[in-house]
Amino acid sequence: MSLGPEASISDEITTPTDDAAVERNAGETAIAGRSLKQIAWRRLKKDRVAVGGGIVIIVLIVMAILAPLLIKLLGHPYDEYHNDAIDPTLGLPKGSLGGISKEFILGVEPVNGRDIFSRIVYGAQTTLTVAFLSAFLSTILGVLFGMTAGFVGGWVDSIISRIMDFLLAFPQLLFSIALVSVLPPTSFGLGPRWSRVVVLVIVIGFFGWPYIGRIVRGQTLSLREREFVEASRSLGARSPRILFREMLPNLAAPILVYTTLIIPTNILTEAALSFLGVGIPPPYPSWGGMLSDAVATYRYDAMFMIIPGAMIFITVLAFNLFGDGLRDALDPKAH
Amino acid sequence: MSISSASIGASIQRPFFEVKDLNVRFETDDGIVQAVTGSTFSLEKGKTLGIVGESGSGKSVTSLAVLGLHRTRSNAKVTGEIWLDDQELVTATDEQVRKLRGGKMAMIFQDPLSAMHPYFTVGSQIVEAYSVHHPGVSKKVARERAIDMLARVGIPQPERRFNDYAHQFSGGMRQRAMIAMALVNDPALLIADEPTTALDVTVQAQILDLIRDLQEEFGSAVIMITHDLGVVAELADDVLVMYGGKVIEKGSALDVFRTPQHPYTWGLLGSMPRLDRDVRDRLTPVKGTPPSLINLPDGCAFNPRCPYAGRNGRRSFTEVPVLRDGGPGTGAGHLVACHLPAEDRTKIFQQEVLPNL
Amino acid sequence: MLAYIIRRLINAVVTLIVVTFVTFCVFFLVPKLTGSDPALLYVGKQADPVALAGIREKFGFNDPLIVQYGKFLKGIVAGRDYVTGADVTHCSAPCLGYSFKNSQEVWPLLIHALPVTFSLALGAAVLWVLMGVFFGVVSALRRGSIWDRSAMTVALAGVSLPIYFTGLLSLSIFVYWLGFANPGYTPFFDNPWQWFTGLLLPWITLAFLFAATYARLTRANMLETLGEDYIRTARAKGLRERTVIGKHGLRSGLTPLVTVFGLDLGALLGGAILTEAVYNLRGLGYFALNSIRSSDLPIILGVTLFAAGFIVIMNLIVDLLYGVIDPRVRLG
Amino acid sequence: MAGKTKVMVAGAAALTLGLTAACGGGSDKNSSTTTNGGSTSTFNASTTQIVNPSDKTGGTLNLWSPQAPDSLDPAIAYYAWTINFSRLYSRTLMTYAPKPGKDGLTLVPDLAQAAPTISADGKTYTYKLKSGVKFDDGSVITSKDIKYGIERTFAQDVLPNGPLYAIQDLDQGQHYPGPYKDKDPNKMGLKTVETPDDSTIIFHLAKPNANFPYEITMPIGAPVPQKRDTGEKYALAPASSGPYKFESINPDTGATLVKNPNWDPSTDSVRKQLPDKIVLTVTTNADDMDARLIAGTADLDASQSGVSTQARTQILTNDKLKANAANPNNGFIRYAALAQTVAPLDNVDCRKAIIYASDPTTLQTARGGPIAGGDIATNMLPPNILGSDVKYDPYNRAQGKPQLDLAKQELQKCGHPNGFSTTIAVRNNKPAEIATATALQAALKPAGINASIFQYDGKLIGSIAGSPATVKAKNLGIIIAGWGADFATGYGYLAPIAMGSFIAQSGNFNFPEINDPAINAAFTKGLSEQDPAAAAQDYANANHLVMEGAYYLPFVFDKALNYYNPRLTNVYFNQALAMVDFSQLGVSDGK
Repeated sequence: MSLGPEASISDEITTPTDDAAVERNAGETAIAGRSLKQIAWRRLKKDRVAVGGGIVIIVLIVMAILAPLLIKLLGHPYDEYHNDAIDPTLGLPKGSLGGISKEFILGVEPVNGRDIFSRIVYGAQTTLTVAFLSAFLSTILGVLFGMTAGFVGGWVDSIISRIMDFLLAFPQLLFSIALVSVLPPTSFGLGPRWSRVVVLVIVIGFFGWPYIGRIVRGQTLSLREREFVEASRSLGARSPRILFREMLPNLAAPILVYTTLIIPTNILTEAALSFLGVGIPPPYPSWGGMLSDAVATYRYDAMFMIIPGAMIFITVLAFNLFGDGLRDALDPKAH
Repeated sequence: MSISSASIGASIQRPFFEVKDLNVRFETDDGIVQAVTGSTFSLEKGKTLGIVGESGSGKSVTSLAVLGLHRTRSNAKVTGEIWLDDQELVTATDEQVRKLRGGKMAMIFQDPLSAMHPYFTVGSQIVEAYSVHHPGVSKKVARERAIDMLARVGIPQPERRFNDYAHQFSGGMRQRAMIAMALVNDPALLIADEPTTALDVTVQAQILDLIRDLQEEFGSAVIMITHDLGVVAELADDVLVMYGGKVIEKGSALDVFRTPQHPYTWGLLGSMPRLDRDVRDRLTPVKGTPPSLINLPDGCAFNPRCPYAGRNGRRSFTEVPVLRDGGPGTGAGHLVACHLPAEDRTKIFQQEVLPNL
Repeated sequence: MLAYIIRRLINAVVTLIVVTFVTFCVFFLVPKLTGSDPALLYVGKQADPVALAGIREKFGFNDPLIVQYGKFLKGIVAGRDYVTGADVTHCSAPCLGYSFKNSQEVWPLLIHALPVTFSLALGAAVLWVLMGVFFGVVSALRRGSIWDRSAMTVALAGVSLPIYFTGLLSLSIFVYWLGFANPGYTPFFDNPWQWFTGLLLPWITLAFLFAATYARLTRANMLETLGEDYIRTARAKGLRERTVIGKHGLRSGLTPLVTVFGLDLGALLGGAILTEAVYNLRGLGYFALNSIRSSDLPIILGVTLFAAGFIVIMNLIVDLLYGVIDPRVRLG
Repeated sequence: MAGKTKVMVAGAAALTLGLTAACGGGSDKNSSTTTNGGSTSTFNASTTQIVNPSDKTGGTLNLWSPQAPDSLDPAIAYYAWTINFSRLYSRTLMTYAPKPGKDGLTLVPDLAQAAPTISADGKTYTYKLKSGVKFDDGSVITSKDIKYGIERTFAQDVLPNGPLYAIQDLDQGQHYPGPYKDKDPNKMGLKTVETPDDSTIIFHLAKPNANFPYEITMPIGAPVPQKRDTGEKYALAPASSGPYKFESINPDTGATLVKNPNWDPSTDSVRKQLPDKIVLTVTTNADDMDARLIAGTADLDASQSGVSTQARTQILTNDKLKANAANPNNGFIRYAALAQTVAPLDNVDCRKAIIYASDPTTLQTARGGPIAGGDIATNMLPPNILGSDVKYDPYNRAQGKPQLDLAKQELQKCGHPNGFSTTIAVRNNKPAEIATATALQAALKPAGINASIFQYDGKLIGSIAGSPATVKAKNLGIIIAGWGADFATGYGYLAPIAMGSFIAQSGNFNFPEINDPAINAAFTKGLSEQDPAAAAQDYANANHLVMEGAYYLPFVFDKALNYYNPRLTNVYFNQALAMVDFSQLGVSDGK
């Protein structure tokens, strides 16, 4: 699970290299092809909890995309100070519940009076971008290396497997913090916000690939011995063709599941890095960064801690629910 | 004929083992699985019943129902009657059934590698089976008994093999150990669920011989579940053919093999390799796939695969055939569930099926 | 068996060497690439040229990377002397470097931080294994029941909660609202009761997160195990349900947990960075974070090596243990 | 070369020479009082009087700090609070009088029998030592121990980061490498310091320097016995000449001091030896420390850096607690330097636009608000410095609002009517500085000035913000910083950050690179004045020129809200140390 911040290294999703469920799953896919997709879709639709998760995810994505519009309608620019909303002596928001009012629907930040609602909305942008892109990167790397290792075998397999073992033995969170903290604040010709997003995507994505890689390797190994692969090989198909035309479609289901399940971990990691002060730089908002700021005031302004914390929780939960549902739907053995 | 089905001869004395109108269904998220419907049969001590069918035909579910192994599944529903030596098992308490399991009735499972616990030695698993039904027996006695059983099923150096794990045994040895475990309490009813499927042919023969020898020695009633008619032909006194959760043909082994009545049985016979057949002849497997137990075809469950389904107009597609006497030309107690008229069946079998067998 | 262990140990050492080398490269190269000078980190703001030259000489910053790395490795094995003129600073083996920020050898510094992280990790581990296994097993046995559903809902919430959030919440509730003492570390031998009470909140918070994962994992494993043929066999033998679950089920349902537990514990022993940060516990993770913030390279390297070491060692232990608990696994 | 001043990491070391009574917290009138042992404390009482005067001995003084000492080695100790702390175990030739108010700024003899004899040319300082003063091991303190202590500061390769005053004043081209590389067998090779006998020490300066006595009143002037010197490890076991000696030291977690039996009160008119034990606990948990202070299980925040946000709220909303708190001015100004080497800030009007566009109130709030942050700064001389005038407000900042129209006018004048882009450089380890940077960024936006924030490792300030080449290359137009003088003269405070001769290629603190002949002349004139009042006029003049040049945007005259345990006795704010004087403290309950 990537550098899952102080979470168990192996949730259910990391064990299944030798998990019969996945093997059978892949087998089913191989046989049933399209029909499994339909079955899975039907099952997913019936799984109310997963659908709920999916809806929350869609709402969050829409929220992130429409951020500028939402802010215009319901908030204030995310970096605009509102000194009048702050008690100057204590630096705390005026009014109860962290200054929640018609004007500021989620209240204001202590000290500077910035609109929490707009910071949450813009925070969703960074959080989701980092989570999706890093999951995507992990998947690409994981599939590429995992399939190569499983398909080619031999010394290529041993080297890739060794690298994966090595990366899994690496103190990743520690290393990421250290690495991100020494990197220059702007790079890739982007502003401070998006260049840090790119850095986070690379770091989180890079440390996440061995988890997908191991699964894909295991799947590829077992698929390689299957008849249809043997068949196309005997028909003279070349390796790349076998890999991408024959095997990849059969790996699609597990890859989809694990990519979905790696996203919540990435969200937690991004938030953890921001919490530890190496995430998105101010004044750009991030949920972890807001939580980190809240450390200074949470006894007297609990809302400033609860709102970003709850957002992280809800988002991660939604992805977990959806991911679990997806796995159950694609895994006939679960029933 | 040893068939003493309850439908014939209303004897007051129950057969040693009897199943009446057994229904097993499972509720799953995808729908209700009607695994066994109205299954009825009986068996006497010392006799062997073969249950034949493809996977998913309900034969294994039936045997598990006998052992009460569906009880732990909250989504399983078992109705009907199961009588073992004048004790009814469906309504019996969990504890009553548990005491019978492994004792009076025992089971040999299909794949001994997965059916034996990987983390315990083979010996300890046999000891466990013995001790649970012989409380108060010392470990030493239990161990001797286990080693004795291992020896009797033909495992060389049983003392040493006692401490081995299942994965350290060869396939045949493992199945022997499995049999030793099933027989350790001298069961009166032994259910063997595809005991030879996972084994190669020579070992298959050895295992079957072993079961036959042991049956003679212990005088047990044996239910032999298999999809392999050859095994049945070799061992069984009576045969039960199941399809889609229902018994579709039932009779003495001799009758069923000589004058099979159901098109499905014909198919099974056709797919059976025979030594006396010319190797150049092609086997004719039953076309199509077994039906979904969630969504059985209307009418005769076999109709999608039955080449003769159209001969009765729409009847095969609308009406479920009942199990009844096979009609003229069949032995007593030879029952079949088929809409084809008896004469047609005889004719088709004689003219179309037999020559190809 | 012995050959296996030796081979694994060699492997472990190789892994650790690679870990240090990568870390070493990154932290020596990145400052070069970004145009700053590691020596500056030691002399601080004054940037006195004499001091800079002295520091460079002392640390060997003028040497090529590979020479510097060689000296570092040698220091671990044989100790190391930092020399400027007549002034010699000896750093005895195993020398992980010398933190000039507070004039201390890194190794004893880390060893000093170990009990905190150990107390935190082991205490939490006991809790989370007990809780996770209990809830997981019960949920598996009562699959679909209210109990199962609520336990799994809580567990899913648990894995979705960031620890720095639960940590702050627990502090505001228990410390500031209910008035319990602020968590902190007291050495066990100084005062066992204070040790216990001071770590209770961090334990619970950390354990909650892991227990959630373990409950899910245990439940999944148990469900898979209970569906296995050999469980059916056990029942068919007439074993009591208690024996079936308690002996046959748990034995194979919990065995895979050993791997996960080993890895989790290994990772945690290298520093529970977030938990230590939230509760201000001065363990390895806190140390790491602090040294990263003050760019104290010898300590960063040291902690990375320690952390990797724990993961590698726990991996080895898990594999050896597997050879004992799973008869199918043959070491060699 | 003149005294090098520092940007403090933790607090201020504002050593005030002047006569101004810097009386903090004047704006906070309140009547909250608390009673303890018959005496009463009110908010800020400790800044003007000694609270709970008592000679009661015994008990343990529990000092806590959220930050480890930079070093307990007198050659290195440079944090304001470690300098204060070092007075517990290190004596110097002279030291500050233990008195509240301006009296605390005067130097009184400590190891010396009397004030030094100064030669007519002002270049030679001769001190006579008291006799019979001993180290904790019973050996007598001689003038050679003091010379050795000063020599140690020359060994920058072994003992970096300490004050460099001794090198600047006494090296005089000798390139003395420090005692560790000293060829002299007695390690007494520094030529400019003479020790003709064990009780006499003579310093020869190259030019007159009225600051010199203050410089060696920092711990660099403390005696170090050569036989106990262990180089950089000396910090782990420094010798004691004061009333307390170390029982144990862990640089990261704290230290325990016990009474030094070889300290003779008859030789020390400054310090007290009231508690039996002094425990310094370094915590990582500032919240916990504040909770302990309020609960009374900790006595004082030794770092005196101010309570955390949460405790501030708790104290300010509770009159009882507030009575045991104080927020005196600590001699710091927090500001943004506007680098005139970075276009378009080379144009004075563009710099003025930034000053006008900034929002004094958000900057003040970012620093912590009026009580814990400080008063809105109006110019670049802090109130405790002679020549300062808080009323001098050329940019009308005290009213607290941004002046966008004026900013727009200035932009027009500088040829960027629609604004421009620049970069704000800020240290990444200073949350309050980051907060001010974002506040400034937000305030500049409406004027069309787009500032991006560049965070850098605070430890590298000398090579980033302090390197004119880097400033130019990275376009660091606005540099957030804070400044507190080691000596609170106008020269000591302002010259290092506004005089041309202070511009250095690295470690520069004259961030705007001000090299204005008029300003330089004002400083030179001030340094030569014998009359402090006349000098003050020169510095006021320099201040005016600096402000007119719009090189600095001052944020606040810094304050820190600190709390002390009511059981403490003899609590007072020493203006020279810029914090509560630890050497006088006792505990009233004897625990």
